[in-house]
Amino acid sequence: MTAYILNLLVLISVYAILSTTLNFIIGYAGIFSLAHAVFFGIGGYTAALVAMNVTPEFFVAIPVAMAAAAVTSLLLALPALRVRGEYFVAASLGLQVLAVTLFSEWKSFTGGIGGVIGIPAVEMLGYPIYKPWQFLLMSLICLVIIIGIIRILVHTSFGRSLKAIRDSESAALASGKNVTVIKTLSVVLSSALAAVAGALYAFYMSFINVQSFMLDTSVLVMAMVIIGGTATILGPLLGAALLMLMPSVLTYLSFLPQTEIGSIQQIVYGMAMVLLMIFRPGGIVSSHPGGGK
Amino acid sequence: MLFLQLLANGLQVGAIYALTAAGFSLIFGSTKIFHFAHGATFAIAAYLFHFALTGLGFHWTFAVAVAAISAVVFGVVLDRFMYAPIQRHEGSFFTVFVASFGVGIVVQNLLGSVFGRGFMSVPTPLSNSVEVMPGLYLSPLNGLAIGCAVICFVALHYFLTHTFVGKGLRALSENPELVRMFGLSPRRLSTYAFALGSLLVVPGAIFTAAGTGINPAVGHHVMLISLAATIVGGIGSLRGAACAGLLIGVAENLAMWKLGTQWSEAITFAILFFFIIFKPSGFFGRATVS
Amino acid sequence: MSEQLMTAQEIEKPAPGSGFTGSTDGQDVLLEITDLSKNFGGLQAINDVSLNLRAGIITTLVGPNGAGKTTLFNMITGHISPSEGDVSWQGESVIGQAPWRIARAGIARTFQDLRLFTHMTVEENILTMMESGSWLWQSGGKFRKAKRLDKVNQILERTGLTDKRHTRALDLAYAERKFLSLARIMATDSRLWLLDEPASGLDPNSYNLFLRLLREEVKEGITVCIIEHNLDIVVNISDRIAFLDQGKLLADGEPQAILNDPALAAIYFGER
Amino acid sequence: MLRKTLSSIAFAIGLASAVSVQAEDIEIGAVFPLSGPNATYGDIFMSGADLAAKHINEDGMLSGNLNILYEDSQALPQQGVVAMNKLVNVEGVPFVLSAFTGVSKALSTLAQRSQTVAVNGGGVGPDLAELGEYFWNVIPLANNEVGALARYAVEDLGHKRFTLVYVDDPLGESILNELEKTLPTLGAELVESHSIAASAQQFSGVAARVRSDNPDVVYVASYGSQQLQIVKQLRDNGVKAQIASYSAFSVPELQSQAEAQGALFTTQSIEWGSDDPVTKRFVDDYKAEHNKNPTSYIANYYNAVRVFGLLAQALEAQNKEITGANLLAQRKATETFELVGGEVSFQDNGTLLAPIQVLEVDGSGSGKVVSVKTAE
Repeated sequence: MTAYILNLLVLISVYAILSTTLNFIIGYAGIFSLAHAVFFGIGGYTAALVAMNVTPEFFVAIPVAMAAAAVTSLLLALPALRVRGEYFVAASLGLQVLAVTLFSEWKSFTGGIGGVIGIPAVEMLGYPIYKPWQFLLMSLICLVIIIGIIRILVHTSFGRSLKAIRDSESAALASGKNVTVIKTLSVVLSSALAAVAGALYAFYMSFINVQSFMLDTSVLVMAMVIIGGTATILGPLLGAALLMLMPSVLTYLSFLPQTEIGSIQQIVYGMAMVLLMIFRPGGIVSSHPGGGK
Repeated sequence: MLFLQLLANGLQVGAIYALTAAGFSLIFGSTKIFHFAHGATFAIAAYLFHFALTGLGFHWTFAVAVAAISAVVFGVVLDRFMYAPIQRHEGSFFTVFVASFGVGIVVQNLLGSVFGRGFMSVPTPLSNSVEVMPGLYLSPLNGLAIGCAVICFVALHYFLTHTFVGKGLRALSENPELVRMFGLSPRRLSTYAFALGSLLVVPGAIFTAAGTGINPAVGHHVMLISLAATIVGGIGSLRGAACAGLLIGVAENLAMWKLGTQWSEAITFAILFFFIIFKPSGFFGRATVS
Repeated sequence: MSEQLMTAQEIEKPAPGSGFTGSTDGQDVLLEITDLSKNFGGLQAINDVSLNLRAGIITTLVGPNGAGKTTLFNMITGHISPSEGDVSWQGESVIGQAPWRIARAGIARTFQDLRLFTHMTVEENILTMMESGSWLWQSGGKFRKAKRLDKVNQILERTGLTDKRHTRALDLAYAERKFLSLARIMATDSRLWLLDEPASGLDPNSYNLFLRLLREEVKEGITVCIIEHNLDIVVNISDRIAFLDQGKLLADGEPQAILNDPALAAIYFGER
Repeated sequence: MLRKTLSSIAFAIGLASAVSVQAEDIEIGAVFPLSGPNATYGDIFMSGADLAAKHINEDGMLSGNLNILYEDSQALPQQGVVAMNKLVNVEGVPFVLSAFTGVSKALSTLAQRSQTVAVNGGGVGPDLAELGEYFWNVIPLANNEVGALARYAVEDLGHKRFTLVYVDDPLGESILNELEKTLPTLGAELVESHSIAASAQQFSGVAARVRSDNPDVVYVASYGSQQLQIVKQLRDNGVKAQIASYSAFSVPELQSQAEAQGALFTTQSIEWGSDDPVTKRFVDDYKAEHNKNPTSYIANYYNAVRVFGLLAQALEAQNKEITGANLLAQRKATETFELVGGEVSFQDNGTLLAPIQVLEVDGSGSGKVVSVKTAE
């Protein structure tokens, strides 16, 4: 049982990293990306590649994964600088679909749909980490550090600039904000931190394939942010925990037909999205109930 | 010859995309509601058509009516009971989008639970191709789909330019205040927009059910394509959406000349991505950056 | 030619009673607009406008709706690039520069629809205006930070928003929002303020506070250009008036001269 | 103890526990797609496994009641690993039924680490043979199937030109490799191969290209609902060539599809009419229960559970604990197993060797056997 709970907790913390980093651009910068799974994937594949060919050292694999995601994220920054709202959502959607095709086709890097098998256990300064509780500790520390970084950022001048751009881009421009640099920086940062989640995921599962990095994942993470509450620190964490626990809890409801669990789970979160948007657009953890954006 | 065949296939697929995209574009253009659940409307129409025809054994005309009514009712209900309350309190683009997306997820899974998750298609001799010239095979469905799309567009054009409601809808996209001054309620026009926009998915849904077949995720795919077409064509421009839908259908198929099918979706979205970066206003759209 | 004429006029009749600067600072040209035109797909929004904004005085842009006043602002601040002509700020052209660069060079503006940072508190709204660095931190360390906070307090005090410090801009009353909009540009160190209908809809008390603030700032050496419809306000505050109609600058001169011109009045009140 | 904690937690949050079982129950797990687009396979696999458990319990082969715990993989690797984790760490089962190549590969690492036997009876990707000694296959893998079909099509039917339409995944690739290798040795050729995305729905373009290849045989390597669309659209678009495929075709939707009639496919050869008591009982009871003929998938998962029953029975007789390690040792010690389809033995790599039969889709629900090819 403990191992099962540890397993769930590891997955929750990985997804919490994703939702926290996505919230950084959705909630604070107003960049509604549906391509977060792309950077999750790039982080995972890069870490796997480094671990299998160079070294499974945490302090090598994770920075390389972050760098790879940061560089690729410029592709997302490009439309983010040009357009907003529905145009950007569509552009990020485009990027996500393109990335899935590339992940499936670039077999030397990703193994295609077959994926990458046998990713070695991660080592921290030469000490291998494979026991579930060690791994949980490591991912929790990563999560805490990332939350810390984001918490600090949103309370500094950079965070204020982001929020200013989110609320009114033209006014931010008129007040001397270099919108280009600020937006690019936020996208790069968010993507690089999402890559940490990807690397942890790859090490934990020791197997990754494209199915973990598709549009569904982007939507799931977006749902975590929205349901939990945008522009809050706690919201995305709560959202990640709720949505990751839901399938497990549902399997214990013996009166539900097993074959419908997957559908019921999706219906529940679809309904949650609808009802929240009607009655509480700020999400469950909303700093200002009733007030959306 | 392969080229011609692919072009013919592309035109049929493109006609269906064009109609669906036009529906989305009409709704989005006039009400500014990002109706992502438009794909769900498509799936519902397709499934109910299939069910009425093969499950209940209706005559095809009744099955078409069932599909049309269900699509319109679904669209209007969403407008009245979901979008209207959201818009009442400061409904931003994203709030609407998320709710709409949620509906899409719910519908997809409900359809899966009720009708099964497998692939279904309406058995019809119309989908059988005949060789019209060496190497070029066309099915009656090819012609019907294209013809039906043309008729729909002519009718739509007439409606928008010659009827009171149609003119109101066009005015709504330009200036909601003006509409109010002319004594039309934007709320009521919004209902018309949803009814009409939803109706436009019906031909596509029926041809898909009879041709390539449907599964619960079909709406999702169609929605992605119509979204791409709407933006490539220019938001708010029906003409643009239609042209772009056609373009995407053709591009998707012509791509198969040299590449595997796994690239077809990527090609659509590559077109979209580049349009957004280099010409966000699309073919015919007004410049509406930021 | 006409420019010289007007300058001469002003020296002859210094400071009409209506304006409140009363200084001769108005001779230095801070911002020079030359032959500016803007074409929106066949629609001539601005047609060959030349206008100078002189240092230390209040210039008011008047004219009927759609005259191109806001478009002119947008071109000065770089939000819109002109089809033709030039805008030079302290002798250097700003055409083609990014809006944020122009802002940092010392031109601040408000918007007709305010465009506050709605989900940020009043304090954050003001503070963020002082932080022009784009990176993750601001230069200057603790000392500068303390100075910034001092300045925020001062501005809050002067605009009467001290009590609302931690209120979101969204939750403010109408007049408070207008003052926040003003507070935001007070926080910048700009020399030129472009105000788009800053006083419209203000109650008498708020209006007086607004006038007092404006007077104080102009005394401190701020140059102001205002778009205003209310003729009372126009008369009350203007040192100079520029009259725009259908994208053209019809007149540019002293308030009395402009307001007494029957032809302009006819246009203004729509009796053409 | 574990179960107690579990139940109390489940009850504590107001939920009924799904696992209210007696202490003497013997449990094994299964990770099947129970929802999602491939759920139809899950239902088929379950019917086979459940029948085997029923037989084992009726016979009292084991000291306790055999119970199968099903978990949903949605045919996705991540869900598969989560489900496997639950089975291994919460339920502590020694033996897990697995399906689908991607899922099987994903959970094989966990199987190896936790010394839990994972048995595949559905996925046929050839690399499934190399997933460690705790991963077994009770199904002949695709390389055997492709060879058998190619030999039948070339030697018995005289076809020469093959075109392949394959899903771009490990299974599809292995079929491509196998065809490229096999056809030239038989004097036939693979004219062209068309890869498709796993999510693709429209194949009219592919059909046009296939037509212009002018093949004698179109080999379709897909699965689930997609293969139905491929077959329909190939036929709709004027492809008249012989359609051929592998065991994925043995699903009822395809067997009853009008366009698929006459298509060839392969499965593990099971002589349904055999007098062998195991086979006879399986076929009779399955027909009685479901009112239709069983397919090889059903037999495979029946066999998988039966293998467990036989091994566990032997272990209990020796007073050994039923653990993954002991099951593995016992399998290595056992020469042959009496399963549905006759006596079979495992290869050293844990994969079953069996003859392959070529069938023709004839609308009967299970296909008509046209040829049986021995394993090579």
